[in-house]
Amino acid sequence: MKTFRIGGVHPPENKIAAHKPIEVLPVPATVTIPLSQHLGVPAVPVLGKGDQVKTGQLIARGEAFISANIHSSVSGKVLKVDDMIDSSGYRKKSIVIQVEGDEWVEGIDRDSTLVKECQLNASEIVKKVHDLGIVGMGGATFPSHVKLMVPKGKKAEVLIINGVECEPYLTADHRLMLEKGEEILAGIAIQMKALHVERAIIGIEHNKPDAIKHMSELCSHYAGITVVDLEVKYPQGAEKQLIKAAINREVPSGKLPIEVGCVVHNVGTSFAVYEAVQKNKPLIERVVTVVGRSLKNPSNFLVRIGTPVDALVEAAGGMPDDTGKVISGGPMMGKALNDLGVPVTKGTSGILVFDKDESFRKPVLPCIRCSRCLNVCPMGLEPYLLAVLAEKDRIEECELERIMDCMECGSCLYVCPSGRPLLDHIRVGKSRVGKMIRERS
Amino acid sequence: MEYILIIIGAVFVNNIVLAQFLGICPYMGVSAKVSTSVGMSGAVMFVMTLATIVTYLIYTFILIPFGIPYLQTISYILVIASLVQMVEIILKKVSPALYQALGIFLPLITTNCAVLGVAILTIQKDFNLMEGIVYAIANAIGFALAIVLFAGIREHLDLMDIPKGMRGAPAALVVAGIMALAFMGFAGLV
Amino acid sequence: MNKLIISGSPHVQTDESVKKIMYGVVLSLVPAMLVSFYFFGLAAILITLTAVVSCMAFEFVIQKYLIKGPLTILDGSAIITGILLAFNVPSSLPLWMVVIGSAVAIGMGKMTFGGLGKNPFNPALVGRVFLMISFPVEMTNWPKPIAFSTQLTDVVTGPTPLAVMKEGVSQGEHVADILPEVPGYVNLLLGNMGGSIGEISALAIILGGLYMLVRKIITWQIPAAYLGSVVVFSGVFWLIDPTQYVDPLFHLITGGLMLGAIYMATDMVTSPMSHRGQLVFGIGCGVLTMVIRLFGAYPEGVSFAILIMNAFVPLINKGFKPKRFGEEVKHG
Amino acid sequence: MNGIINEITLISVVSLGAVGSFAAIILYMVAQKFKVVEDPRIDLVAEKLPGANCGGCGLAGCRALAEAIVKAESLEGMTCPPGGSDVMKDIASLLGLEAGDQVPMVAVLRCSGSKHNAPPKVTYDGAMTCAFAHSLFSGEAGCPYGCLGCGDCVVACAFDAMYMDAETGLPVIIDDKCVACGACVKACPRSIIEMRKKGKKDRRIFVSCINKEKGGVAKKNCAVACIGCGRCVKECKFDAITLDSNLAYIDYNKCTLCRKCVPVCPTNAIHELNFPPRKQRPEVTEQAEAK
Amino acid sequence: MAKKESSFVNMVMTLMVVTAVASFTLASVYNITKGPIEMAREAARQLAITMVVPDFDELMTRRYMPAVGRDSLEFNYAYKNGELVGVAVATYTDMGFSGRIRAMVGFYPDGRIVDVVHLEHQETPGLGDKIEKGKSDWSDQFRGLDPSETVIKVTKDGGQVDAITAATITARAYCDGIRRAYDTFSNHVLNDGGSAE
Amino acid sequence: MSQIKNFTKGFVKENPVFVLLLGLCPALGVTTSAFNGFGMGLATTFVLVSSNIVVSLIKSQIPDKVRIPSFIVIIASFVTIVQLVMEAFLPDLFKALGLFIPLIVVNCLVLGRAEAFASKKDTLSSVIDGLGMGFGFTFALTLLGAVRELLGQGAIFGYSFIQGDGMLVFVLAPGAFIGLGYLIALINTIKKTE
Ligand SMILES: Cc1cc2nc3c(=O)[nH]c(=O)nc-3n(C[C@H](O)[C@H](O)[C@H](O)COP(=O)(O)O)c2cc1C
Ligand SMILES: Cc1cc2nc3c(=O)[nH]c(=O)nc-3n(C[C@H](O)[C@H](O)[C@H](O)COP(=O)(O)O)c2cc1C
Ligand SMILES: Cc1cc2nc3c(=O)[nH]c(=O)nc-3n(C[C@H](O)[C@H](O)[C@H](O)COP(=O)(O)O)c2cc1C
Ligand SMILES: Cc1cc2nc3c(=O)[nH]c(=O)nc-3n(C[C@H](O)[C@H](O)[C@H](O)CO)c2cc1C
Ligand code: SF4
Ligand code: SF4
Ligand code: SF4
Ligand code: SF4
Ligand code: FES
Repeated sequence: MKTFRIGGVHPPENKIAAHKPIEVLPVPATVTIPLSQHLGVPAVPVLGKGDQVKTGQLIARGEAFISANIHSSVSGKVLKVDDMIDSSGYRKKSIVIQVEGDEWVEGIDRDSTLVKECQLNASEIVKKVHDLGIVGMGGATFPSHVKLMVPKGKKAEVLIINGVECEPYLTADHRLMLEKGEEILAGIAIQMKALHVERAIIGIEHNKPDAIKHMSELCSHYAGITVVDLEVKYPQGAEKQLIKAAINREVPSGKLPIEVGCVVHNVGTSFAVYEAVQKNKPLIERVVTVVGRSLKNPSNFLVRIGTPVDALVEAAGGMPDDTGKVISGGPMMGKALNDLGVPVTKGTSGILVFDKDESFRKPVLPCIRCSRCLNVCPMGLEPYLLAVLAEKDRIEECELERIMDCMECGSCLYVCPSGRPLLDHIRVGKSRVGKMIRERS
Repeated sequence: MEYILIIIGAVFVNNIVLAQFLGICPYMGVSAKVSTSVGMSGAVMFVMTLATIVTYLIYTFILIPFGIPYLQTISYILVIASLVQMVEIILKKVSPALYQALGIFLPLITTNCAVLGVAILTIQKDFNLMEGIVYAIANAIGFALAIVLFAGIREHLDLMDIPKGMRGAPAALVVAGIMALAFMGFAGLV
Repeated sequence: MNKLIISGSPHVQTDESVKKIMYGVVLSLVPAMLVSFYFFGLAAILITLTAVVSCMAFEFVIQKYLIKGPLTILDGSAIITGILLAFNVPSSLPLWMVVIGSAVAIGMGKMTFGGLGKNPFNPALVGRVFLMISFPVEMTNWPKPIAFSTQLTDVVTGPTPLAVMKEGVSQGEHVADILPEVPGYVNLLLGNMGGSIGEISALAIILGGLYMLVRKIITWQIPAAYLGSVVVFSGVFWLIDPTQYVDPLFHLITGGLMLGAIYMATDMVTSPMSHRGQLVFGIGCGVLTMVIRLFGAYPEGVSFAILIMNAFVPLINKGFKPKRFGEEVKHG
Repeated sequence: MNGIINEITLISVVSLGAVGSFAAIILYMVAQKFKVVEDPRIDLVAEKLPGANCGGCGLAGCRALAEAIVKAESLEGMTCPPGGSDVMKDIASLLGLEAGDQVPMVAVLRCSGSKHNAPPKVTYDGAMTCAFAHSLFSGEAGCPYGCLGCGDCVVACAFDAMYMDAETGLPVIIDDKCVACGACVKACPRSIIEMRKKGKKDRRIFVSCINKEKGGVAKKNCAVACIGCGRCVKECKFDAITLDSNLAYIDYNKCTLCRKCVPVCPTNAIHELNFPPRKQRPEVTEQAEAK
Repeated sequence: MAKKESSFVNMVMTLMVVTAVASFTLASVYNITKGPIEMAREAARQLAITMVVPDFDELMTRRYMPAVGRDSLEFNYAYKNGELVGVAVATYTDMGFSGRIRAMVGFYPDGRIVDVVHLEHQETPGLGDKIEKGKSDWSDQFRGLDPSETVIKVTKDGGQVDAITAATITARAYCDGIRRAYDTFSNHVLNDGGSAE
Repeated sequence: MSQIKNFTKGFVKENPVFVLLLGLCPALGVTTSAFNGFGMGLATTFVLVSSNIVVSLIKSQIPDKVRIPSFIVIIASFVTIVQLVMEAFLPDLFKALGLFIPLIVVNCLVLGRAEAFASKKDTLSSVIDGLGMGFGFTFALTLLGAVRELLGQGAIFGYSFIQGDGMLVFVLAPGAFIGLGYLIALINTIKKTE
């Protein structure tokens, strides 16, 4: 079994919904579709209040290079194009659509038959991925077409597919691999074609033996695609760590995977690419794990983008009384929500419902310099130091200590026996250093 | 062997700062950062060695032959002061880079008891010129050791929120005290 | 619905805590404590109790009335300081000196800098060395171990094996002639020798150390580097002249070396952060200990060595950073 | 006198005089030969300083401090322990640093979103730093403009001129201690604190809100939010108030402190400080929190 | 109040004048204090001698090299009514804990020790400084000892002198100094037939 | 500034040792007993006052470039006078203070005051300033000496309170640092509450 070398933690896995097949969640009454669901420039709406839309219709165009198209996930009438509260409580421009029926745009193949062969050439594939608004499903929602275009002078050698799902609780990718393995592999083949690579590696952690077995079996039909069994360790799913674990290459500080000849995509992305290229289907729905220890019916749902979170919680058995925290995403990287009316977006991999007693952080005590944070940091940083430097606003020193290498995995905060809010401070430091660097150039 | 004993004695056992209390002002004043304390140490080494040589010569070739050793203090300080100033002016012109690294500390050293103290001690201990030079360098190393360690600890304390009343000089002095305690362990090495 | 709770990620934390770590150390100290009670009897119990209680009391008073900050005396660190201070003094030490030592350890060594986690020097050692310098007579008066002793006064005293060795060698005797004067190696290992309360039984300390290693309270780097460098250093001299220098094993199991290497040098607050730094720190402690033992005025150098290396910790932390991810660019 | 003045005297005078003049000659020649052109003011400033080179200023000697002062053209953060404040004053007048008549300013808090006015809807449980809270969410009360109450500004104030009021959850500025250094303004991630003219007799009038959301939205989160209704703008005879993105702003250079606008605000968002109590209570609104 | 400018002549003149005036003053003070300083030094020496030899009315000083040691020892022969009553030997040792220890050892003409006082030492206050008469009565144990019978060594080294607690090194050194005095004394005084001449 | 304030500021508010942190070497080096501290303080005061007088008298005659050397010569002369006089009439104290007597010359306090004060102000003010600073220095050294003597030997000004020794550490180097550290902390707190 392989794994990355430096750092890492083992939070309790709690994969409660691992055996729950993906269920289709009914279409809600209204959806709110934010125009900024991806990394990069927000998309620009192409219609206005009162317009009639169909499921799969383009409603906002990603005009910049790093941006993504957005399609309507339902059919109905545009109620408004306005600032709506997003997961942070700030208002962001969104399109609100009142659902009327479920009428799809023509050309989308909703048939579930597997289409393996792909006739398109590389640039046509990229165009398709671009047009249909595919973004990374692994969490960062980076527009996928960008990653499929290898920059001049660089060469991709290996496509690494991220089936690690190292976050506790989350099982969306796991279920997807079990249920849509064929489609994922077809998607991988398409991505390989786009990237002109001969080799693809699917990284799966050892706690999903059924997925490893299933995917390995399917792989035998594809040349160049292999599965690698990875030791369970958070954050193995992080791009750089996965590359290190799978093919033992280290992406240098501040550089992209392509520097070492790699491109990393999530299994969900591969599935989305498959659907886009072979079925013409834009990214309008995704698998979301809804779990919680007190939740009656933890589930994996196939959800239309824009569905409000409370609808998901309702479907999973309703909000338990002693709920303290609702998290969008995993427990290590996810975002605590302060309003359950916010919509599911392209990046929402899970909704976690925490009881009150597991919601509060530990009381904050002084750092005892136990060096645990530094030993678990997968980037080899010194979180305790970064945190004080950031707290004291000593930004130059933060930069010298390579604060920008921090990928916010949260391992340091997880492991600290004193419950220090390390990552909170580091984030502040990062944003200040980032600002300083931008101002410098 | 003689020289090694002088060095060990001056650096560890009778550390100029921690045991002999010389040069406390720069020890407290220029120890906020490790980098500046290193610069200061370099300058001290330079001046201390130079001053010891010159004062030794003055003592043996002027004060003793003329029977006026009681003018030791006044002639030493005069010579040291001019010497430092001269070195500073020359350095500024000849090597601005070196001046940036060391020169800015030079004026601080004129009025530093460590330099005058070592010059006087060299005579008191009946050292010859070579021993005097070794003694001066060893003391400068001792000074460097003490001040660089101390600067490290101060940088560390800077990141801690130590109690208000102890902030600054008090904590620094207590640290120096504990360092002096620890250095007592070297007792008897020579 | 009740109010939702908002915080940044991550939303889960280990159940490891400062308290658990500290009480783990206390637990691991129990074997050594039992051995010391066995050999030094009631006196050892009294001193340990006095030290622990006064350490906690001083911490409480200072936190409550001088710093006026939150009270943390129950986090267990003051208990460790108390136990380790007691472990580092002879069982004949007057109790009022133990109280002074505790006051110095907690007041000067720890609270001066703001309390747990902020002190640059090991508090117990600050207290110990302070006592050593202040009351050299009482601090070098070593009662002979007697099983189940309840005697508090007029105990028979004698030098520690290390002192016997040093005195003998300095008088020009040969090591082989001195060795019969000290207890045999098995006794040394078990703790049947003169010395500070808690340092005598290397075996019990190793046991506690193993427990801490398993519980991941300490890492192996510091003890290994410390003991290793002592073995190498003393071994070299032993090989050069076995008549003047005793063998490494003797150095390993006498004096406070085990206690120092496993409990005092490993205090996370006052030791370097990175593994590489910890190795450097351990080696420094080992070399200094041996320099003092072989060439200094004191027969024992563990406390001084660790304190001196404590002063180096900030520089070590600056110079020996953990290995960064993507530091050296690998090709292929 | 014979015992007191003898050949020793002569030898002493001659040899020390020789050493002294030798030193002087060396100094002179060296000074001539290696003259370095510098800002002449450095010499002037250095002359004012004690010349003890004690390092008390944190710099390497008096000349270094002089250079630093001249280079920075300011005395901020520079002290000289042996010389004391007198010396610094001397230098200030020498360099004409304190010359210009500055309008006395003071920091004001432009938010009244206390726990009472803007009740918290969620509980924040992270590091107590506004910078992070701001990046994480819109605030416990939901107002994306309002004070987060973690006190970054209080920490930034080096003059103990601020404290957090536990009851309201808002910082309080102590006018007398505030020296208008602006550290708090920089520290606040939401730019809530503004540096305003101290005003006649320390009197100030300002809109204590910076929420630019639409009136209804703002009002939902906070009872005393400016809702951009514009009544104060109409009331002001001196064109001191402008309305921009649903928010009124009072220009302190135009404001005559007539306080006519205060009672017309339906949400009590306009604050008056250090005025004598009003003769008759404004009947328009419910009572403002008298604090 | 115009400052003088820093011209060459001004600088040299000023410094010359200042140093000249200073050295003139100092020379005067030196000449005034020279007498008292020597008197004070002499008085200290006298005091030490009177403490370690019986009452005397005449002193004679000689220097002898010891068998071991870098420097010579000062022998003060004390006479009462022309008869030798004792010899005060200013001795030293370099075995001290920190630096040289100097002491004055008084002998009866037959070689017994009258008493010992320290002259100068840098031993640690509170530890080694117990050799001082004022700090402890430790050095009284030498009174009346005859070094030809009693081994002047600390008990640890097989001698008959009790060491100072926790300061064996100093005690050992002090014994070394006394033995140096005695050995030289016995070479030059006892073996010469008991007379100085 | 009134002359009285000028004089008293040296005791606490601008105490050269506790507040300005000047002249720390003698403050640490000679304060093994209250008497030694007192003696050193007086010696320093003498040099301080005398050189302040001379400097303030001749300040206008000194060209800039040789200002510091001239001042140093003046100070060194007074130091040597102290040295000679003390050796003649107080030989025991002279021995106890040892190296630190000649080192008065480089005591930052002395030169600093000569430069900062005496070279700018009239003679009377300079004298008062010198006296104030000198007494403040003496006060600090005596206090520190008393504390160290009390804790280290159980005595004050040589009068013993206890049998045997005190805490030796206070007689030795570490005690000097520690004692001064906590004294400064104490003074800081007192100053703040005033
Ligand atoms: C500013 C920026 C530029 C990027 N440019 C590229 C690119 O040119 N090619 C590519 O394959 N990936 C690119 N990426 C994608 C990253 O390699 C990575 O896949 C993405 O940030 C999501 O990864 P994560 O979830 O590990 O953070 C870029 C990312 C960022 C933030
Ligand atoms: C700490 C951390 C943990 C991550 N864990 C996972 C994971 O478990 N599964 C996953 O697919 N992506 C994970 N990612 C995101 C990947 O780094 C990377 O963005 C993604 O695999 C790229 O694929 P995509 O662009 O198709 O999403 C993680 C990122 C970080 C920073
Ligand atoms: C700072 C310090 C000062 C010491 N001063 C002396 C001293 O002046 N004289 C002395 O004999 N021993 C002194 N010692 C103690 C010696 O190091 C040594 O331990 C002692 O002399 C052994 O003697 P003992 O066998 O009587 O205990 C000092 C130790 C230290 C740490
Ligand atoms: C492994 C370990 C070793 C410790 N060793 C010491 C010690 O030697 N001395 C001490 O005072 N406290 C020790 N402590 C307790 C605590 O860390 C110490 O009091 C801090 O230095 C106080 O800030 C130890 C704690 C741990 C976990
Ligand atoms: S959050 Fe950043 S600093 Fe903390 S462990 Fe992860 S990468 Fe390291
Ligand atoms: S894990 Fe926590 S207590 Fe340990 S060093 Fe890091 S911040 Fe400090
Ligand atoms: S930080 Fe500056 S401007 Fe703000 S309150 Fe304090 S003194 Fe006033
Ligand atoms: S005013 Fe700004 S900095 Fe101050 S507490 Fe409020 S949000 Fe934080
Ligand atoms: S008194 Fe300032 S360096 Fe010694």
